[in-house]
Amino acid sequence: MDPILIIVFAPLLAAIIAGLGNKALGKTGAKLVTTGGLFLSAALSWPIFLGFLGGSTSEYVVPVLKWVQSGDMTFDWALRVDALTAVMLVVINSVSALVHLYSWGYMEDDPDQPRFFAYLSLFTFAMLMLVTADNLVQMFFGWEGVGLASYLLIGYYFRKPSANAAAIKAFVVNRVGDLGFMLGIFGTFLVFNTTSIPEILAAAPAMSGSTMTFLGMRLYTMDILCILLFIGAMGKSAQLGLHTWLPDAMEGPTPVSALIHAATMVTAGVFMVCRLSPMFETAPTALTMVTIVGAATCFFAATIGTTQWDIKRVIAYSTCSQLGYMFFAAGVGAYGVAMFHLFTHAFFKALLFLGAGSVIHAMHHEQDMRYYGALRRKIPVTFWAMMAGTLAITGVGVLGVFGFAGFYSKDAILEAAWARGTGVSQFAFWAGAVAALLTSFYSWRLMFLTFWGKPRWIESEHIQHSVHKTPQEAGEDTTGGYHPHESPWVMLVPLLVLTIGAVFSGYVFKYPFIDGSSDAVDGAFWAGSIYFNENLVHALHGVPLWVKLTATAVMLIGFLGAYVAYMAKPGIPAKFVATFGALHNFVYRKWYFDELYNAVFVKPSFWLGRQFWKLGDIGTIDRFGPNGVAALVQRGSVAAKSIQSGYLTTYALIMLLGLIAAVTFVLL
Amino acid sequence: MDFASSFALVAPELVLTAAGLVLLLVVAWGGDKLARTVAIIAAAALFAAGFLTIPGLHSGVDGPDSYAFGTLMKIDSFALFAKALIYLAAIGALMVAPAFFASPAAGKERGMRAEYPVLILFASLGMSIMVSASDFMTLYLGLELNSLAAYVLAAILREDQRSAEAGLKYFVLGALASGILLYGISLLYGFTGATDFASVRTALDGDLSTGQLFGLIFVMSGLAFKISAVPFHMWTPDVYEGAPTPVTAFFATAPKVAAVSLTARVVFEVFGGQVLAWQQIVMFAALASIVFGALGAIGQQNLKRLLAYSSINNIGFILLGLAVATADGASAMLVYLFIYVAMSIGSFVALLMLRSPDGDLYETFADISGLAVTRPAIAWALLIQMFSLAGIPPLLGFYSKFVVFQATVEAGLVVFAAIAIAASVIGAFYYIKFVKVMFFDEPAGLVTGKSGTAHWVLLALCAAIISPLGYLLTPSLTDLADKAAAALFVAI
Amino acid sequence: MGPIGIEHYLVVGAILFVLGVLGIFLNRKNIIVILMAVELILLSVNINLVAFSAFMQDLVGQIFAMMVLTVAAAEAAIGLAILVIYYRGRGTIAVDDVNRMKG
Amino acid sequence: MIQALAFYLFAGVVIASAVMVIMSRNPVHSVLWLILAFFNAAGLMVLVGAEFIAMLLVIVYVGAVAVLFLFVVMMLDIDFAAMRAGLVKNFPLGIAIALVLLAELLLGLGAYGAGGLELGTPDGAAMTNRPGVSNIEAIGALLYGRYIVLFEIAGIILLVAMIGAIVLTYRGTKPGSRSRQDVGKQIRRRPEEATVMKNPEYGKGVDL
Amino acid sequence: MDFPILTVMMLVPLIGAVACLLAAPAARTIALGATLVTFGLGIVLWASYEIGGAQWQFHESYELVAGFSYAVGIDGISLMLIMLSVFLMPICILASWEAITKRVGEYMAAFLFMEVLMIGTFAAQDIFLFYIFFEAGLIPMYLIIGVWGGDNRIYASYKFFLYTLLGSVLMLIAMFWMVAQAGTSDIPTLMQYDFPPGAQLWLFLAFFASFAVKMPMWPVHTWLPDAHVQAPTAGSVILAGVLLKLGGYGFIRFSLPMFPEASADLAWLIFTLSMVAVVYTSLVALVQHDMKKLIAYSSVAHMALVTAGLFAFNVQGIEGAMMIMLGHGLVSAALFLCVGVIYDRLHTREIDRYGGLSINMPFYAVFFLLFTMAAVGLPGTSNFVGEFLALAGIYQASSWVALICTTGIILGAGYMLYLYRRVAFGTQKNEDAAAMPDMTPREWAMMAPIAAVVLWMGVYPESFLAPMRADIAALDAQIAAAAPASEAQLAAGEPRPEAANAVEYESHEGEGEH
Repeated sequence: MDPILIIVFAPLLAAIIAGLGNKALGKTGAKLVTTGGLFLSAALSWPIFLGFLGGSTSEYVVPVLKWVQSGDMTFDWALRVDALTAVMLVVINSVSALVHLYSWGYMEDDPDQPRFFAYLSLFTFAMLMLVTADNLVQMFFGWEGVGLASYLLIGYYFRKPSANAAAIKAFVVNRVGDLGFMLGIFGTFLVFNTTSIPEILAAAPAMSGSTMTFLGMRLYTMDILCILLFIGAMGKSAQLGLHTWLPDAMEGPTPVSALIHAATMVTAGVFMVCRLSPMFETAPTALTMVTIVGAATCFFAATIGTTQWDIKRVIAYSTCSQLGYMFFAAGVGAYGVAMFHLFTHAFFKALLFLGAGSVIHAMHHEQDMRYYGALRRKIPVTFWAMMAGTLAITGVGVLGVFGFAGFYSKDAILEAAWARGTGVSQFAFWAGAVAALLTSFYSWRLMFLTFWGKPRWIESEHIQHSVHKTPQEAGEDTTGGYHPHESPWVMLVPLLVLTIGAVFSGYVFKYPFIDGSSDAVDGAFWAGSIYFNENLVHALHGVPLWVKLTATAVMLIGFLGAYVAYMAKPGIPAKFVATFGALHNFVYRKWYFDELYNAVFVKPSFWLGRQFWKLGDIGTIDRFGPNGVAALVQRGSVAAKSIQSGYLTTYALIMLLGLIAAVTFVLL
Repeated sequence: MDFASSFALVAPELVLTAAGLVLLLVVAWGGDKLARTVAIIAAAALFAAGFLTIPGLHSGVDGPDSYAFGTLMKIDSFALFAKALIYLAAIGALMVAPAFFASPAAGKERGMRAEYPVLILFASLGMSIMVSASDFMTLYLGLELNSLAAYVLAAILREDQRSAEAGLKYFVLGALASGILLYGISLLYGFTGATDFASVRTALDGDLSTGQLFGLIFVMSGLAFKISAVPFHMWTPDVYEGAPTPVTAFFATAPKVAAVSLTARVVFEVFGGQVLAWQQIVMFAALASIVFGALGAIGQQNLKRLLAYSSINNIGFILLGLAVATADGASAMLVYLFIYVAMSIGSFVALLMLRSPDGDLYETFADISGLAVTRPAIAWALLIQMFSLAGIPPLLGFYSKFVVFQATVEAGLVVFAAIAIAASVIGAFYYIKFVKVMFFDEPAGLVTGKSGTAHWVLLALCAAIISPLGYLLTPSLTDLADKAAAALFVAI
Repeated sequence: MGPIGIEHYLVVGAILFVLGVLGIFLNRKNIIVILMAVELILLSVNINLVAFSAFMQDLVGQIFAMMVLTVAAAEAAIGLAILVIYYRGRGTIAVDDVNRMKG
Repeated sequence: MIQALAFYLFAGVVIASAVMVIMSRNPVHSVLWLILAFFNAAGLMVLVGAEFIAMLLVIVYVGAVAVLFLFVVMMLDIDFAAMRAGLVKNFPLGIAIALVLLAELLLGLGAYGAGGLELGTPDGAAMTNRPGVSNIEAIGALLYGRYIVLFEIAGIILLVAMIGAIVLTYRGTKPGSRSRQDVGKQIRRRPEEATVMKNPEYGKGVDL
Repeated sequence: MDFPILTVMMLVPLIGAVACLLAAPAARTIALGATLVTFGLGIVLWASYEIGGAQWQFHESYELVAGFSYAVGIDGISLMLIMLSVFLMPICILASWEAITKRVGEYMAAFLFMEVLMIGTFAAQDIFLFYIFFEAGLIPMYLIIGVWGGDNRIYASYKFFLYTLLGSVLMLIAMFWMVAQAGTSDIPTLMQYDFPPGAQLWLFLAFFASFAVKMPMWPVHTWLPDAHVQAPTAGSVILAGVLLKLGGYGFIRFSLPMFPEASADLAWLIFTLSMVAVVYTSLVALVQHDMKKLIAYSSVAHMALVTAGLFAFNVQGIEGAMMIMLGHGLVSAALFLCVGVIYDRLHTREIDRYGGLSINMPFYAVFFLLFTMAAVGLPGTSNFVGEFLALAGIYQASSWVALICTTGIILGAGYMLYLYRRVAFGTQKNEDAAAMPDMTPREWAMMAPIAAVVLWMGVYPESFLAPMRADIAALDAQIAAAAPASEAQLAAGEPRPEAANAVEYESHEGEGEH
């Protein structure tokens, strides 16, 4: 049996066992099965990845089962393994395995653990199906599968109305993207008569000059298709416009955020663009759109991140922003770089989330950073892990010596954007640079608020519940007598493992990912699984020094800003808010996207639904249709009966009328 | 004139006449005590007469061989088909009568009048003559023989005011109608110089003169009264409601068959060359009957009255078959008639079985509420009848509409067929109301009386014919109807 | 006054027929008059038949008229009998009262 | 000329009395007007040479039917004063319709005068004026020959009418009712059963 | 095959029905037995159906009736729909096991009659026989709604009966015309007959009147919510599961092959109605307070995809439509069962009365979730395959239609998840609801088979597609000539010489580490 089968289906099997076994299996059983399955998958994934890294493995496809054959439209269940997949495999399985393990501790007190672990494993399975897809439909299967798992996990605390709302929102907003994805698949099938990814990629260049009609517009075929597919990617990867679900998704348990909403699922869009990169390369307009959307998201999300108080939301917006980086990297043609950032990001963002989870765990499920402070010494391991993550995400490093993971990947993205040399890519570069500044600012803001300063714990209702005191009762003691505890080892071990990734993954893997191999610039690592723009990589390495230093510079500025505002002169944020209330509110309220969508889509939908129902169905169709006809018949019946008066004379008269009518009819 | 062959041809009528006269004597001496016996003998006579129709029916008699008494009567397979049906219906009306007349519904004078079977016999005789008439004089006399007996039958519960009123209305309007008919016949006689169908037809060839046209219209109008087609239907609901239920059952079946057959014979054998002159009028009457019958029935509380409107509605479909003016149409009409008779008898028998323990009859919707719980067998039988009347497959009522509409469409009258079938949906409304009351509503628990074997036998028989099993009959039924219809068109 | 032709008789017949019909549906007083109006209609038919018979020199019309006469007598008998029982039940023969059943 | 005069006289009276039949308030008068109408109609028939039918009309209608009507009118004992109601609700409509019918009939039949209508041509099997055969004889021959069946049927119709009339109106006699005559009983009766001798005291009367 | 299996499949429930009427106390067992036997026969039927064999198999024909013949036989399309019917029937009986307490014998008999008629409709090879079976279903369904329905059952049953009757009578007239024209009432022959294009329009409209009501298409859909709401659970199951499919089956069997030109000419009409239906009814579903009404409206939206798919005039569209019909047949049936399960406990369908059922009824919540997700069209479930194929087919015809119809997947997710959230999630607002026990073994027996088939159909739809493939290919070939041109109008052009992000290679001196 091919290891890929085990890798993909072990989580499914585990999910089924844990899910159906549920109570019968017991907590420990379910946890063991799922975590075991994931570690098995992870263990099997690394050799594959390393095989590609070493050039010893080449791509192959393992057919599983016939799926659909309808006329020319054929797609089967099959597992495709190539370099791109291998990268995703290690990311998914490693992070997932660690998150499983972490959840042992984090979900300790939860009564429904089998369900939780089943969901997690189910998610992993769907994600694996997505990345191993050999055709667009199977990718869509995984795509929707992760959507389902995400829905379930966001709504895991199903008693909470906010969690339920967030779950539905995540699913529905994703569906908007899916609409694009589906139309993209349909269009692709229409054009290429196949849904097989390799076949499409092979045929795409020949179609680059063709045009077709879409919604009455005559456009380049490949632009239409790629834009449609990209809309799908936007939904899943929470890009500007379809991003609103991601922050709300933080309603889910924190390990979920780490796995799904940081490391894996949200990167599916990036993965898809990279997977279809040869196709996107035939569609300049679509790529321009990718670049702009990516850059805009990257900036936009970063701004919001600077104002949020919820620790998980900050990280969520950070994720959103980082995904923007990946997209515009892809948009300018640096797919390898995009994948590299995806790879490193998975480690440090998962680390940050799990760290945040550890903090939350320590703080009795308080998520508001305003009630943290001074946790550095209380939970040192977490602190250091978070520190590593922060260093990684802000891209700390010294050019040519060593840098944390983000240093390599993010810098490469900015360089690629610069090197691409078009107006759009320039825009992306500058947007990315500003976003990097903001990233540094909000990341350090998070660190300072959480780990430095004075404890502000007693303000938190959660803590109040825990210590049974009000702030007044606590008086001077702002800790309220609460003692945060470091998390158990099952939680810390994953943190530490991820820390290693956050620290070293950039340094170790920069050559294969960016240059394609460690020695020569030939894309050997990618082996054709993505479009490898060799010239761009050359250009990327040849950008001016100031470009290379820009990232580091803005990072430092951001750090200083955060230090000044939250350590040196803590009054500044309040003053800033007082001065620029409107601007702050605009950013704090997430640019009013939720309100806008609520007013434009949600409310009108319900309003329209009610109108259609009351005025349409009941008021018009039923009234004039069945009920109207029935009333008409009833009226006719009354008339007919009133003629039937019972009087002989009337009867005779009517008979005569009939006679005369007939006579008149034949005479005329 | 070869009386021997003529008598052979009218053997059924002779049987009826003889039986009628003999029974009259029996009645005169025996009085009402013998009513039941008389009824049984009358039924036997009808059965015998019916039996006598079988050979001719099967061999498909038509053409010159079928004339009796010169050109006065024509006993072809068409006439025989109608006769057989009439006799069967009459037997049905006899079978259910004793129980009815013994019930309190019959008023102060309980018990069946011994004259009832005799009158039924003579009415049947009249109808027999009607359907085999091939001369306007025979037609008129047959019609009147039937009508006079029918007037008396309608009013036979003389203590019952409704019965008397029914008789009165029936009589007055019937007399008016036969006046109209006669006036038409007189005009036809004057402007064609003959009263026998064949000669009149020959004389009518070519363009119709105004007088002939008048004659045609008046004759058709007079006949339309008998078949209660709109707008000559006004008497029907009142008479059906007022007449004793067995008589209503009789009215709804046998005279309808006779009148429709007679009309068919007249339009084809007399006016067969002038189809355009009457087709549209008949078509209009058909559609109007369908619509008015349906509209009138909606909102009725009295079941007999509802069934009266239903019969008007059904006549519409029968006339549709007639209006098609083809042999297929005529055959469809006959098939419809057969099925209609079965449905009507079934419904009325079921109605007659709705009794209280002391024999009182029920006839409003409120009374039969929830019948499916209290008397499931009757309810199911009625359900079958009602859905069949509404023309819902797989019941045989669908087949009757099926053949009629098929003939209509095949004749190219698609628009009329579409209108008619759409109007039939209105009719479905009250048939399903029947079902609704019996099955959906809370049981009223009123109907608890027992019914006689005769009722059960009839009900079961009708239900079986109407049920999908009835389709097994259709090949032979269609065969007979085709032969009968062909007989009408032999002259052409 | 020209020679009397068939049309004269027909006109008389037609007028009688219409009068008979009028008698039926304009009457609300009593039913006996309606029965008489029926007789008028039959009379008009008889005049028609006899006139046709005479002008066509064909006896069939007269035979027919005899039949009509016979039937008319029978009809009158039945009609009056029904009227009598109706009267016994209701104590009135006003046409307008004959509407126990309607709708 | 005389013929025309007679026609117009008869026709005029027929129509006038027909109008009176339906307009007269008293049914007894109506019946009498009806009799007059029949007489004049008979006259019309005589004019065209159908004397037997004319005779029948008088005998059957006047002698039987009209008398029957009279009998019933009398028997029912109706308060005619109470029945003097106004015109029918739909009187104008009724009149209008009747006039339309009349107009159409006259229009249609009047066309005969303009040559628009043609009488039919009988097959000649039943000629009226066969030499040496009277109207009655000719009718008899037809009636008992060719149309014998109709004659029989007419007989049955009359029988049915009879049965009908009896069924409806004859109420029979209840057993023990005094109206029933038992001849045997009457004959068997002896004087001693029927009479008693009494000798009453003066002023006391008899106890019966 | 000599054994008249189709007839036997109809006879078994028929005999069962009569037995139920006569032996009312044992009706439940008899009905279950009869339906299971029929289901067993159905499996035999499927197993012995020769894929790739003759188009019409198991043909039987007897001249019993004047005017038309008793002729039955099936192709792959019929086979699948028959399987759907016989599969759902035992489940219906189980669903009614405890819910129906009055007049059980009659109830079971009505259902068994219904089964006979459904099998007959799908198997009929004579156009009039089809009509008889098609129309006869009104009777038992009318009774089921009217006798065992909810409070407003009278209105609903009348509406159902008269609406559908009016729809179908015009079809009968059209059938007469066709048979008169073609000289045969044999469906396979008629399918090959070329009706004059002028007449096709009218014939099409007449058939459309019937099938559109049955589907039901907007705007003649309003009977469905009423009927569903009032019908007992099993009635809803049959209504949604099978009866709605009659319309789609009719389009496939009659409208498309017999009137291809008219179908093509009027495809715009169908598309328009379907688009309106998807958006309109989905939005209406969103605001419903009654669970059954919500699901009923969602059925209308799903059926709109079927019609749009059918009139896309390509294999994907038609196969997709068939798969939606099968999938929806299962899923909507299952959803109604889900409603029934809790209705039996709390006797209300008001969504607001429930909440937090995941807490006390976890297994129920799982099944409900599965079917909700299937209704949403999640890949891996039955509905996805159908919706995906149908939409793919529609896209080939028109991108506008595809776009509008695809919004259905968004709205569908909206209203279904909103429903699920209000029922299964949240807190337990209602004590009675909170006290409801989880599913009984009987309910497991109802749900589990459907769940299994839903997944089976989603993962390995080949089992279901294979029997229909040849028939749909034949249909597609037949109508291909009339198919309207694709709106996409793909036009080839000179390919671009280089990739979009091609950059000139410039050798930089300072190239090196970063």
